[in-house]
Amino acid sequence: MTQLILEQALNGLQFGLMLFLLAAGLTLVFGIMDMINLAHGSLYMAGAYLAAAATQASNSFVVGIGAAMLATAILGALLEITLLRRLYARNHLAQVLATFALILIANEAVRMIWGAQPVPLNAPDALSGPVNIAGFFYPAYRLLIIGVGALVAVLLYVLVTHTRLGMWVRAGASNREMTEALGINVRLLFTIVFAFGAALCALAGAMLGPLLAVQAGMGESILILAFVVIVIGGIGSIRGALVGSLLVGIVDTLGRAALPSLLSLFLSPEVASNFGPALASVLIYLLMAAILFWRPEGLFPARA
Amino acid sequence: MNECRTTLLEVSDVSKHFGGIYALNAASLEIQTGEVHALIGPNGAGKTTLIHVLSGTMLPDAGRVVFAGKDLVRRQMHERVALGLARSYQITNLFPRLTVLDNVTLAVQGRVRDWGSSFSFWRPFSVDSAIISEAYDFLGQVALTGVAGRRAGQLSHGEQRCLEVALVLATKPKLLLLDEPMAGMGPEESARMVELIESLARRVTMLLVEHDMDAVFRLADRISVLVSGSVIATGEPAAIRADSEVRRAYLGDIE
Amino acid sequence: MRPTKYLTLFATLLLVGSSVQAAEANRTSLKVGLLSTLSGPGAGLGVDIRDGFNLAVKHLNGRFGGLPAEVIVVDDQQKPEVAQQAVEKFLKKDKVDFMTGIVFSNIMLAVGPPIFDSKTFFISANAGPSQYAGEQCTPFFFNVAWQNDNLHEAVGQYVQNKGFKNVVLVAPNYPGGKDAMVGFKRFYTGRVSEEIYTKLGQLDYAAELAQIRSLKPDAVFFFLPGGMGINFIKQFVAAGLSADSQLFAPGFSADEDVIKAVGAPMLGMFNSSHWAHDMDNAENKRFVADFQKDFGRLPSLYASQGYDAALLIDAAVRDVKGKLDDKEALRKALEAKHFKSVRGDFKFNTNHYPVQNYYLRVIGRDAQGRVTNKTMGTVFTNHADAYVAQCSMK
Amino acid sequence: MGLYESSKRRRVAAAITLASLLALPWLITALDQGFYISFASRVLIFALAATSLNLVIGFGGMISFGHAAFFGTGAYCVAVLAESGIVSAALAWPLTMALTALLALLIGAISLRTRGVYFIMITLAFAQMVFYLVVSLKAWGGDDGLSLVRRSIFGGLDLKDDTTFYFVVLAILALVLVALDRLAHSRFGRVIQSIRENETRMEALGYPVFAYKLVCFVIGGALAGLAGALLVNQSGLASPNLLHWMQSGTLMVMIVLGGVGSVYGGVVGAVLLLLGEEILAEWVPHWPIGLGVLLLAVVLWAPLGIAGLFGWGRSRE
Repeated sequence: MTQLILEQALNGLQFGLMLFLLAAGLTLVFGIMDMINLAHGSLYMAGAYLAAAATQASNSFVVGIGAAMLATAILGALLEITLLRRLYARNHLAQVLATFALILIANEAVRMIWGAQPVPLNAPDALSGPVNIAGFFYPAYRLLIIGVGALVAVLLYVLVTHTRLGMWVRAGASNREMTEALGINVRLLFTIVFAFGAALCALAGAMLGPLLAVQAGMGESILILAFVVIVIGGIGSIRGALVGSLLVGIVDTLGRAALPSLLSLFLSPEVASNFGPALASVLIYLLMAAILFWRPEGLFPARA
Repeated sequence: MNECRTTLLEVSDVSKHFGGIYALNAASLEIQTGEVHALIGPNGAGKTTLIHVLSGTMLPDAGRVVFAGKDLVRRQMHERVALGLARSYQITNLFPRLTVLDNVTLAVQGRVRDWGSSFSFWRPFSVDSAIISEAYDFLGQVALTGVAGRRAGQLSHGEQRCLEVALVLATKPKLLLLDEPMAGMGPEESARMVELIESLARRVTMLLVEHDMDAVFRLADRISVLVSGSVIATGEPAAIRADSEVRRAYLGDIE
Repeated sequence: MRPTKYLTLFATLLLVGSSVQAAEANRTSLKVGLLSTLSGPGAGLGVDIRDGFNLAVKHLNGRFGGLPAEVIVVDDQQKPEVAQQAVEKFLKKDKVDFMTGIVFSNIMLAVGPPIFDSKTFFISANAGPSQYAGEQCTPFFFNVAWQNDNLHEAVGQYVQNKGFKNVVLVAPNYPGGKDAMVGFKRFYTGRVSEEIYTKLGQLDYAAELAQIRSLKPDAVFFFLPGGMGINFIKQFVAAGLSADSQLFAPGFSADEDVIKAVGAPMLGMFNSSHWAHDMDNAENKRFVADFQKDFGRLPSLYASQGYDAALLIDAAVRDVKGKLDDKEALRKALEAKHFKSVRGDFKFNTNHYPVQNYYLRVIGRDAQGRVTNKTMGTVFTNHADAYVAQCSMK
Repeated sequence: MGLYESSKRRRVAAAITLASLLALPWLITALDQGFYISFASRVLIFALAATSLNLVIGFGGMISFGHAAFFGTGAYCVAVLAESGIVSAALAWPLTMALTALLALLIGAISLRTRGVYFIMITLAFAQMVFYLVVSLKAWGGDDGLSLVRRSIFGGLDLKDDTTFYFVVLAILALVLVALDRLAHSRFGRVIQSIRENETRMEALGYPVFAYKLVCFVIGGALAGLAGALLVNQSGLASPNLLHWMQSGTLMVMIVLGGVGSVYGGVVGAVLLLLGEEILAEWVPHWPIGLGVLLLAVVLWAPLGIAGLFGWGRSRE
C-alpha cells in the first residue's frame, strides 16, 4: 500500500513543480505590472512545439529544450515590447481581452504551421524505462521532471532573494511606483522578467510534452491551474507561487486518486464513484475560494 | 453660544493601530449639537484616521462611539450616513465623468428616509423633478448653479472642493465631518469656503479638521487638539491658544 | 466552426448541376457530408477515415454510381456541439444526400436524431454504438466497421482461452468505453479486479498506472483510441508494468497510427481486428499499395473502413440508377451491398451492422524489419453483435 | 461619458433594425436558405447572453469572468426539466431563470466580497467549479452533454418550426432590450452606473453598495439563464462547452466589440462576431487569426467598441 501512496505523492510533486514553472513567470508579470496575461498558456504551448521541432532537428532532447527556451524567451520579449507594454495602463477588462485575442491567434498560428494533429515529442530513450529503488518502481522520466523542477525552484529562489536583479523584482512587485522613483528602469526590468517567465513556460512545455500531447489548445487548461496557484500563493510572490503550486499539485493528484475510494467508505459505491471524481476536480477551486474568503490577498501577499 | 447643549457625538477611549504604530491611542472627544468643533493637530496625529473610524471606513480596535444615542460599533458606513453622520474627503473624491447636477442628485437620491429606496427599475429618473429641484438648491448654497451642466472633472480645484461640501450637505447630515476643506486652496478660494462654512454653521453641527489656523480660530466654537493619537486638550479657542501644554506640543512658540 | 474544405473534382459542372437540379427522378450530382475528428487526440482516426474515403473516390474517378460526387469534409474537433452545428449546416444548407465519417460514439449519438429525422442515410465508418444496434436501430443507419463491442468480445474470448486470472480494464468514460467493458466481459468470465474509467481525452495516466501496479494484474485490457492509447502504452512501459502484466487491446488501440508513434515498446502485444493490411485479396492489395503511394504510410483499419464506406455508397447509387429520392429502394440497395470489401466478404445484419470474421493479431517485425501487425488466426467467424435481437427492424 | 442617455437617434436606429429583423425570415425563405433562420435565432440568443453580461460589466462595472456558468446552467436546467417531463416553456423557462438567479446570488454573495483582480479570479474559479461538477455528473450526460428530448411548448406556438422559434426569440430579445433601456434610466440604473464610476463615494452617500451590485449580478445571471434556455431549444444539445471559460471570454469579446456599457453593445457585438465567424469561415482559411487581430485593434484603439465608433455607444462627450 505504501508503494501506491508514495507513487501518488511523487506524481503530485511532479505536477506541482511543473505548475510552479508556469506560476513563477505568471505571478511576476501579474505582481509587478498588475497585468492579467491569459496568453501565458500560449507561451507554454509555443515552447512545447518549438521543443518538438528542435528535438526532431537535432535529435537530442537537451538541445531541443535549450533551443525552445531561448526561442520562446525571444518571442516573449518581442511580444512584451510590441503589444503588452501598451496594456499596462489599461484596465483589467482590456488586458483580459487583448490576451484572449492572443490565445486565438496563437492556437490558429500553431495549427497553420504544424497542422491540426498532435506533434510527436518523445522522452529520450534512455529514460523510457522505470527506475528501481529498493523495490520501488517509478518512471525515470518523471523523476527527471521532479529533479529539473526542484533545481529551477531553488535557482529561482536564490535569484530572487539573493541577487540585485531579484531585489529589483521584489521591489517592483511590492511597489512599482516607488521602484521607478528609485531610478530603476522598470520597463527594461520587466522585459527581462517577461522573457525569463516565457523561458520557464517553454521548459514546462518541453518537459510535459512527452507526458501529455503537443497540440493546439494545450495551454488553456494548465493556464487556469496556474492562475489558481498564484491567487492562492499571493499575487507577485515567488514564495507564494512555490507553496501554491505544490499545494495545488498534491491536493489535485491525491484528491483524484484517494477521494473515490475514501468516499466509498461511507457512501454507496454507486454514489461514491459518481461524486468522487466530481469532488476531486472541484477541490482546488474550493480551496481557492476558501483562501480568498479568509485572506483576500492570498497566503503571502507581495503588496504589503 | 447657548447653554442648553446636548451631546450629539461621544467618542470614548477609541484606539486604532496598524502593526506597531498607534494611529489613535484612547482618544476621547465629545461634540455638542449645533457647535462647530474643530480638531487640530500636527501631521500624522491621527486626524484622518479618526474620521475614517467615525465614518465607518475603518473599525476601531477598542473604545466606543455613540452618535445621537446610538452605538455605532458594527454599523456599516451607509447605515451611519442614514443616521445623519456624513463625511467629506480630504482628497477630492467626486464622479468626474458625471455632470455637477448628477453628482448632487445622487447624493439627494441616497436619502432613503425622504425619497424611498433606489431599487426602482422601471420609472425613469427624469420624472423625479422634486429631487432635481432640491439638488439645484444645494448647488445654490455652494454657488455652483452656473456650472450644473458641466462635468465635475472639468471644474477648478476650488469649485470641486465646494462640490464636495454640496454632496455632503445633500445627505442632510445631523453631524458633518469636514476633512480639511481648505486643503490646497488659494487665499480668495479659502475665504469663500470660510464664508460658506460660516453660513452652514447655523444649521448643522460640524467636526472641522483643518490646518488653516486663521479659519479654525474664526469658525470654531470649541477646539480639540489631537497629538500622536490622543486628545490632549478641549476648550474654547482663547483657552486653547493660551494653554501651555498645547503650545508646546503643537503650536510651537507663536510670539 | 472549422474551415470547410471542398473536394470538388468537377467544380464548375457540379455547381451548375447541383444548384439548378429540381427534384426530378434522377439527379445529375450527389453530395456527401464527411464529418470526422481531425484535431485533438483522436485526430489520427479521423484523418485515416478521410484519406481512405478520398482514395476510394479517386479510384471511382470522382463518381458515385455515375453521378459526380462532391465530398464536404468538416472537423468536429471531438466536440458534440461543434458536430451538432456542422450537421445542421449539412442537412439544411448543403442538403447532403449521404453522411459518413464520425469516429466517436458520443458524437454519433448526439447528432444521430436530426440526421435520421431528415431521412438522410448515415454510413458509419467507425462509431457503432450499442444503442443503434439495439432498440434505437433505424433504417437510415448503416455501419461498415463493427458494433463497438465486437472487437472487445474477440479479445475477451482470446484472454479467456489463454487462462488469464486477474484482469484490469481501462476505458474512457463515454458510450464507446462502456460498450468496450461490456463487450470484453461478455466473453471473458474470469476475475476482473478493477474497471478504471478515465476522462475522454485524458493524456497523463500516472494516477491510473499507480493504481494498476497496486492491483498486480496478470493482464491489462485497455481501449483508448488515438493519442490517448499512444500515451497510455508509452507510460505503461515507462512505469515498468509491462514486465509482469500482458497488455491487450482491441484493434483500434494497436493499429498503424499507434505503432507509428510508439514503435518498439509494442512488440508482442496481442490485439483483435476484422481487417489487416496483409489480407490477401485483390481489392485489399490495391487499396494498401495505393494508400501507401498517396499518403506515405501503411493504412490503418480506419482507412479501410473509410474506403469501404465510399464503395458501399457507390454500389447503392448505381443499383438505384441515381434515383436518390426513393428512400426505400436506396435502403434495399445499401442492404444488398453489391461491392467487394477490402476485408473479404461480410453481410449486413437486420440492424445494418456487419456480420464478419474477427482475427487475432500480434505486433512483431515484418520482412523489412518494420514494427507492424501480423495476423495469427481467426477468433470468430461470421460473428454478429449481441443487440440485434432488440432491434425491431426485420 | 456621463450616465447612459439613449439619444433619439439611437432609438430610431434600434426601431429600424427591429423592423428589418422582422422581415428577415421571409427574405431567407425566398433565397431558399432555410439554414440561416435557425442561425439567425442563434445570433439573437447570443446577443441576449452578451447583453446580460453587459449589464454586469458595462453598467455594474463588475468584471465577471464566469458568466458562462449561468448561460450553461440555463441550458442544462431546461434539458433536465424536459427529461423529467416539464416541457411547457411557461413553466420551464421562468423556473430556469429562478434557478440561475439563485446560483448567481450564491456566487455573487461570496465573490462580491473581493475586489479588483481577485473578483475576476474568483468568478472564474466558480465557473470552473460549475463546469467540472456538471461534466462529472453521469445523470447529466457527463462529457457528452445532454440532448434535449423535445423543444419546449410555448403556449399554442409550435417551437419545432424554425421561423416561429425565431420570432419568439426576437420578441424576448426586444423585450429585454426595452427593459434594459428603461432600467438604465431608472434610479437603480443611475445608482449602478455611479457605483461603477466611484464605489467608495457612493457608499459615503449612504448607498448599500454591496446590495445593489448583488442585485445587478443576479439580474445578469437570470437573463443569461434565459439565453441558455433558448440556446438549448435552438441547438437541441446542452453541452459542457457552454460552461467552458473560453465561452465566458467569447461573451466578453462580444460586449467589447459591440460597446461596453451601451444597451445595444451586446447585440452589435454578437452580430459582428458570429456573422463575421460564419462569413470568414467560408472564405478565409485560419480565420481566427483575423478575428484575434480585429479584437486587438478594438481593444487598443477603439475602447468604446465598434458601436462607440458610430456613436451608438454611451452618450458622447
